Amino acid sequence: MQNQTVPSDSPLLELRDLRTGFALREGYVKAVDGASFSVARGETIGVVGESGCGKSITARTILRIAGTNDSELGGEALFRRRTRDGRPGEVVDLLKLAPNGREIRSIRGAEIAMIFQEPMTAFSPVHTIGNQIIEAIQLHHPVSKDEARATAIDMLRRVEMSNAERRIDAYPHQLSGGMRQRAMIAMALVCRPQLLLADEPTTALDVTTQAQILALIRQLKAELGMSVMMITHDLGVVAETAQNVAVMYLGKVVEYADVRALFHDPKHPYTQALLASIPKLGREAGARLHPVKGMVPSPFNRPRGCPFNTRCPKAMPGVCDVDMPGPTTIKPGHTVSCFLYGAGDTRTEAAQ
Amino acid sequence: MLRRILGRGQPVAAGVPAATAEPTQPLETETEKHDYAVASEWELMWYKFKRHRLALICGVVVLLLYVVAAFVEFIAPYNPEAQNPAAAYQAPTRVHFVDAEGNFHLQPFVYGTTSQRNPDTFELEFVEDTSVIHPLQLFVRGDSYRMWGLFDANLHLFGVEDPNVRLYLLGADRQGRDMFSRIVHGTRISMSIGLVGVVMSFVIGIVVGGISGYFGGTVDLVVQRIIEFIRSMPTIPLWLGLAAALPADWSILQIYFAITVILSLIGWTGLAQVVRGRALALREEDFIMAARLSGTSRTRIIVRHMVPSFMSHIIAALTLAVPEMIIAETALSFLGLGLRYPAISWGVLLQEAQNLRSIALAPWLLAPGAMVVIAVLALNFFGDGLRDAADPYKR
Amino acid sequence: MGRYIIQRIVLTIPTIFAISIVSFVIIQLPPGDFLTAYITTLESGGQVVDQAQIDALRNQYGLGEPVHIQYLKWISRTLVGDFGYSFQWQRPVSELIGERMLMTIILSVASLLLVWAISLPIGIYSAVKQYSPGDYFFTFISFIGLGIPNFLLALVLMWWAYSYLGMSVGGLFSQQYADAPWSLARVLDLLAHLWIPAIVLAVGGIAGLIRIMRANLLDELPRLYVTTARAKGMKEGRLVLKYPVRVALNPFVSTIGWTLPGLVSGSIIVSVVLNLPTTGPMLLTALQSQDMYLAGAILLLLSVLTVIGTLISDILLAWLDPRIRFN
Amino acid sequence: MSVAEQNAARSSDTARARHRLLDVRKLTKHYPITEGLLRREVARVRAVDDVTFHVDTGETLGLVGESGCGKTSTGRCLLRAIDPTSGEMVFDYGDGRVVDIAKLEGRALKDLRKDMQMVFQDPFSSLNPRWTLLDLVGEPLVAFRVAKGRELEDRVAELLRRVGLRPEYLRRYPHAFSGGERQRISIARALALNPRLVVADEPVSALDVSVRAQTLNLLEDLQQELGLTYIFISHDLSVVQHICDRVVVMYVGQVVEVADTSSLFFTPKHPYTEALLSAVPKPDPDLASSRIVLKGEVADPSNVPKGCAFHPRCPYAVDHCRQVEPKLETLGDGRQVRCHRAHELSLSGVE
Repeated sequence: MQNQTVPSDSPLLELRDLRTGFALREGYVKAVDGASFSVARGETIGVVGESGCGKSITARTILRIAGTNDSELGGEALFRRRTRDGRPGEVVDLLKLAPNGREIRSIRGAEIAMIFQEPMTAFSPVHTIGNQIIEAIQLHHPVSKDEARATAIDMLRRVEMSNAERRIDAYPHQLSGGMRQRAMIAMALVCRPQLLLADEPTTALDVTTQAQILALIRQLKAELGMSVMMITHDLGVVAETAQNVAVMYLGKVVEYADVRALFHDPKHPYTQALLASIPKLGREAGARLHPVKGMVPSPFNRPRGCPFNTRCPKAMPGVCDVDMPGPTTIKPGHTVSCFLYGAGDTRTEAAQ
Repeated sequence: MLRRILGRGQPVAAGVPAATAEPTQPLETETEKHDYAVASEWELMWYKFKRHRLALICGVVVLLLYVVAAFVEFIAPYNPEAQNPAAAYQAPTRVHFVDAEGNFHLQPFVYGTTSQRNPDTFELEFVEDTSVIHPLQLFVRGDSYRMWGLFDANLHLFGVEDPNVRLYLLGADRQGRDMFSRIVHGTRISMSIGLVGVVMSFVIGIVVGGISGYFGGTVDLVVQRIIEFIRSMPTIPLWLGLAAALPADWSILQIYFAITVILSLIGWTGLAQVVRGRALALREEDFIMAARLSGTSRTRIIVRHMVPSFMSHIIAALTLAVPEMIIAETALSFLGLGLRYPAISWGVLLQEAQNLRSIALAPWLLAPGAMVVIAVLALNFFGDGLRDAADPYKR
Repeated sequence: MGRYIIQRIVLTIPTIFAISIVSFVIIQLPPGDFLTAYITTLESGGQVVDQAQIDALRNQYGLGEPVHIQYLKWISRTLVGDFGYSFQWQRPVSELIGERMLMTIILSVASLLLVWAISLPIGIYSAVKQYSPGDYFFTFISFIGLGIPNFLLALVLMWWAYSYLGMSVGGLFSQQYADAPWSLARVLDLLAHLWIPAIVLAVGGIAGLIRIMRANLLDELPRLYVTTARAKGMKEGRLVLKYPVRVALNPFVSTIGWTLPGLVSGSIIVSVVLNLPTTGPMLLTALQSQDMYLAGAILLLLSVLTVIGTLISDILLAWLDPRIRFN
Repeated sequence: MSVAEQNAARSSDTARARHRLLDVRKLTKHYPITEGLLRREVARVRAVDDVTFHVDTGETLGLVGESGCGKTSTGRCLLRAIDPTSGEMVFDYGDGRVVDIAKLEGRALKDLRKDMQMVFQDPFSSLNPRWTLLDLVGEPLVAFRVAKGRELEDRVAELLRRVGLRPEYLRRYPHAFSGGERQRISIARALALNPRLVVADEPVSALDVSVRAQTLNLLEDLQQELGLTYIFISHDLSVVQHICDRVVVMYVGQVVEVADTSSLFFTPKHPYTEALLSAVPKPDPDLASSRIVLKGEVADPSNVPKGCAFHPRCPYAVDHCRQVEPKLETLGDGRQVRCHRAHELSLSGVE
């Protein structure tokens, strides 16, 4: 276990060149291949990308629940723990903790919690939601069952679940999708974590329910003073919730910027292409969309050089398809990994 | 799980990336991709099945068993009914490569046997006569038989030239009949009864399952109740009850078919459920609706869409149903309520092993049981492999 | 829940009715009515047949009347516990099968418990430690177990015990207790003998259920709710037992629907081989000598008991699974 | 005027004058909920309830709403993939033949397939994995005996080229293609018989963002080239605004508002439309999210609230709304809305 002393104004979580790989029968997958960004206290960071870009695995790697024990991890994930009396404590590298050891378990749920896309399958179908929430409390606090139950009901009320006293004894299949997601949020937040990893929390929901859930997350974030990592493929959700955004493509963070800069002045050709390809409500109707050409390459067959070079309209032959660009800082808080803005700390494919 | 996380919309089958739509895209491994891209369902299943080494081996064993069943007269060295009182309960003949003088022979050989009664126990004891070597030979003339009822022959796959020397590879029974020849002959009935029974169950199953799935509603509900009812009954007593009612004067062939009918009367339920389950799942598939909306006729949808879609599953289910039938026939015959002498099946042969004293005296009487186990295991592993390969498109 | 139980119980009534029809059909199957067979048996034994008795019997069983009347007469007597008369044993059937039926139930239930006690933990182990040497070992063993018919196993076991241990493993009682009245000593004697046939009978079921538990659990382990529980900070062992095992238990419990008929079925033939005082050997001899009332009664009772066993398991399942309970 | 409109107008100049292609009147689809062996009906799901709208040639009509609103059932009724409980669907072949789709049987129903086709949401389950592209795309051509052998291959190759796939892919199986490509195959099949109307049921929802735009552009191009009419079913309002000329908004089986796209998006008349528009997350951090967050959940179609189905969630509901079910009214400018207070409310649309 490696503990370092870092100034107290340091971020809550800092990812440094995070890498996660899996050996599957079909081949080796670099699911996350160099993700570096940090999450400040009280901030919402958006992580966007298309399916297979590694955004979910990034979150799961932070909690150390990505895949099985045979996944290969690299880089650092420095997390500032909370002391017993709620003040900032020591910094641990989450990746160096034993996979299911005592320390990571004391962080999971208590300091970093996670909610998922499918609230139906995220709850055990044969236990009441109350049972599952109470368990979450008792795992981290030495309270009696009755106390835990009272806390759980209180939390259900806070996620605006009507009839919380009765619904606490409901089974997941007895609730609607929106209610299940509320229960999920209640379970995740019941121990007042410092960081909430929200993995596509509204993708499976209807628009009006999505609006309710996003408003709820925003409100609870303010109340509990936590940070949120909002993982989504929906640029609209990011624009409305996040202060800073990391754009991922094939396991790499290609651009990191504050939300205004990202939407108004995107630098990476992928970010630009992504923004040009979505229809925007209220935009002059009829304007033609500009799609990114081609498909996301298979994770088993990553292109050489910059992962985006095969689809990039500005790709420079002999450069982009040879070397991997490193992150280049354009201005404070805005980094981009693209040769158009410099090479960054270039690493060649061969060197890996 | 990983696959689910990694790619929501992307097939990551067999390690080959999806082809690209844009003609401008470089296709580096074009040939390799091409093979996979144009591989039909059966080819994909074969790729998948091949990886299952044990299932492959067991498939070969099953094939061998059926080849044996087809050519029993030729493969068995003797007529299974040929009695030899002098050889009652004779132990398996030992096949030697090294003779009494310690010389090595490339061709395996056996010694003649003489029997004498032990003066103390009054049991027959067999002693090898090491003076003469009788080599084992291929394609030996011996007992004559009528092959498939078509022509007479007397050629056997292997044996000993000297008609006075009997080869008992798996020993002899009470009447001195060659167990090996009898087991080989038993293969025909035991292996085929499984096949015929499964075909019969399949016909019942596909008709009933099809009706159930096609009409749905109340018909389906009633059929489901019937299936549940049959499945909730203990089968062996039921089989026994039905088999006991077969007239004693029926011929082997009549009994044979009666037994298969009895076995399939109960065995069809599993297959009907497979058929129904697949039919219901298929009904939900968009491509069936797409075919309908394309103007494709109902018959063509059934023949070209539905049937091919569950063919592979049905074949796997059928394979897995064969061993159940084999066990059932063996059990019935073993209890004396199935096939009877003079029919020869593994179950009939095992009747000889009912008596503890005979087994103690001649453990080789259990050999037909070993064949049952081999056949059942081989079919189980083979069927398991088929089932795993049955859906190459599973995501 | 109460409604479900009532519904489930009501649903078994047609099943039991159907069973009674099947049993009746089997009684009727042998050619000629059984009285003729009975008379032949008596005469061949040199006994004088009393015509008055024959007529009384003929009337009692409704022979010569339409089939449905015969059925009604038979079923109404059966319902009050009169299963007819065994001509082979010259005693009423109900007197004959009581204890043997009990032995069948004891044997089947003991095997069922054994099946569960062994296959559950092994199945869990195999799934959690997938592809470990232990998993391969149990997978291999369970495949072998599935492939060996239990009567063959019984035969081999008997031969092995006889030839190498010099003991006989047949029977459920030692000689001195075979016909003794029930006592503690007799129960202990029964338990001492029960385990061998119970194991023989259970092997197939154990093998099958290990496969099922393993497959079910492997289905459940990658589910999102397991990840959720892990993300809460639960210990791995407790997590596996509380969530995926609990969910995988439901299809496992529902296998009782065919495990039980299978065990009852198997007990017949294993009992014949091991010469156990259950209904098995009695059913076989009854069928061989066409003592059809005895055979029919055994068939009927075995099936009804199986259906009741399945009913109990279904109710247990509903109690376990809220998705059934509330729908 | 939207691109789609321009295209449609252009094609209608050359081909056929714009006219009423399909008229749906009081379309209803109820599913009984039965219980027990006797299948006693205990309730009914009002999947589609008294739906009325029309489609003109060359236009793209959007059908929007949340899950369970009946948009997919409506689409399937139109194609007779499912049989409606009641109602009329009058289809004009443009050659003098006018038919009620609801009453078609046998031969006549099969004939309809030539002019009406469907594109499915799930690019995986809508293509039989055992068939090659030739079989799949050629299926309608074979079913109607339009082409076979060499000619079939040529026609299918042409169709593949048209949707942006290489004609050499003829012998390949769907498993070799990604979701976006499969959706192109699906579109090629729908176009094989040169239909007049294509019902596209969430054709881009299962696709990744970047691929989604490719597919939308393709649909637009095809409409322009072939003078197609689309019924575009979607829950995604930004996609609907982009591609549709007119929009039908549905809530719990009923049409609540019909209007041309820009009127609907900029000046909605039904409170549900307003809430829906406000709920869509906009990909622009500067648009302050002054959003209407609706209370409660979408009503259960098997237990529709009395009065206006939307009243339990409606911020403007008055007593009258709780008592009396509103009718779909036509306003002065040809827009239709199902709301008692449509005249008095001033609702806000997108900026």
